[in-house]
Amino acid sequence: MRTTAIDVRVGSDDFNVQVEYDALCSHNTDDGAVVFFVGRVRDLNEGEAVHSLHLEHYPGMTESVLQQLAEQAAGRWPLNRVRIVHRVGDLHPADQIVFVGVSSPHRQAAFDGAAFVMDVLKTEAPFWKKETGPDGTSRWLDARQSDTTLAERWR
Amino acid sequence: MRTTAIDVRVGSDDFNVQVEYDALCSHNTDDGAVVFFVGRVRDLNEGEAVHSLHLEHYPGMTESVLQQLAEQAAGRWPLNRVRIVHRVGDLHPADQIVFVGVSSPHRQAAFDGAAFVMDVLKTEAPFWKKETGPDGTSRWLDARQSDTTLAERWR
Amino acid sequence: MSEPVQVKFFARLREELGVSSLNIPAEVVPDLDALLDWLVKAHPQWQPALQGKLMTAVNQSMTSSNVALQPGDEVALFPPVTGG
Amino acid sequence: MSEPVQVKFFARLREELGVSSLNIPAEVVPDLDALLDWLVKAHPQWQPALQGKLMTAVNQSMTSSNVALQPGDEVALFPPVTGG
Repeated sequence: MRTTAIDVRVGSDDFNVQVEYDALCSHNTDDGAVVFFVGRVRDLNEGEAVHSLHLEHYPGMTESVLQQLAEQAAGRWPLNRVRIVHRVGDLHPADQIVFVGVSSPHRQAAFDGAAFVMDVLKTEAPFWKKETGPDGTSRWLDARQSDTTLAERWR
Repeated sequence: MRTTAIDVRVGSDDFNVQVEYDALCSHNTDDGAVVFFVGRVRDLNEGEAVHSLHLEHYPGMTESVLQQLAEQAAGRWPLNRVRIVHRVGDLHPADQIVFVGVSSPHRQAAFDGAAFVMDVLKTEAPFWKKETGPDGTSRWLDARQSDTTLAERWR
Repeated sequence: MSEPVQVKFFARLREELGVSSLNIPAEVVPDLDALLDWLVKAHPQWQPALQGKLMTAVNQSMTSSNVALQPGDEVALFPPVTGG
Repeated sequence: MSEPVQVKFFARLREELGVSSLNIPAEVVPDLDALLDWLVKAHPQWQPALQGKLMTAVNQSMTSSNVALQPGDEVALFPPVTGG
């Protein structure tokens, strides 16, 4: 029985890609494949200029949903390590929002595991984005059908 | 017309994940999604213990195939930056072999672009691996049908 | 007297209602449907916001059916999520 | 006298043949099939290795058909690739 090392963090602190990558790789000669995804703040979203982005979440539930997602991924693919970091609070263009990294003996498992976590995170983890434009007006983002469609392929 | 920044390197030097990631992200507020893959040397491959791995290549053709792969990926998906690094020479378990990183405004494009480059690289870029076991015996690895199958899905 | 049911609102819904959480006596909200009826009856001005597309979690697990509620349960109502 | 065709061998095939490259007068190898015939005729002991599953590149582009060869062309024969 494989034991997957899972690490989940939610908070306002930034993350460092090399630190997360090293945590996937250190003392790890089992895994030939590492895939990771980083989500970042764009300066243009759905045609609207973005000055800043506020990320609200549901403390407690976010951590538990991300933990479950990591466990589900580890149950479906041979992943030895899974790391998820999601930031909350006020962010600006080019800031990092989310890190999902997995390691596996197998390349396709690593790609699928990382894509699965991101797709389901997008539709089930209780985070909400509110964008503020250069003129100071704010808007809550609407969920996108394209994200629902991507998540449904893993059902 | 999108201009994709492509960087391809082949050589014996190791690479640094943070440096590659920073090169995908610096002065880049267009891309909300970064996906990368790192291939590493395992200490066990197809049931055989691995002491070291020698990577031979076809100088000149490797660089040109990787460049073409990056261009093909950029033609199929909206990728603003594509970076491919592949090492050659003598490597040991846990050493990094290959880096493929892409950035895109869109998450799925980034995942598909990176997976495409890896899948086709595995079946078309002229690299060959020779493993040496703990007893000093060496064997050239055989190409795997599973890699051919993964590459064929992009045809 | 038993523990109440706690209701939390997030994001746009929280802003529209002007409330982030409230407690309701468990006796009057035996299940999620009853909870929604109670909210609209007690706060008619909330009806438009509560009729929008919302997600529901009970004790921090998403649910899409009308589950029974117990004293001390934590119910959350919020718009479809947009993280990542 | 025109430039020869250069033939390169890689990896297991290079080890099996004991040769990494050789030049052949372009006149005697008008296309890839002729090149393979020439190699086996000139080096009968190479036949088993050359009959294995091989990939072929002409001027550093992979090909799977019997393309015509020109003076100065670079042909490479090698086992299926295993990088990444």
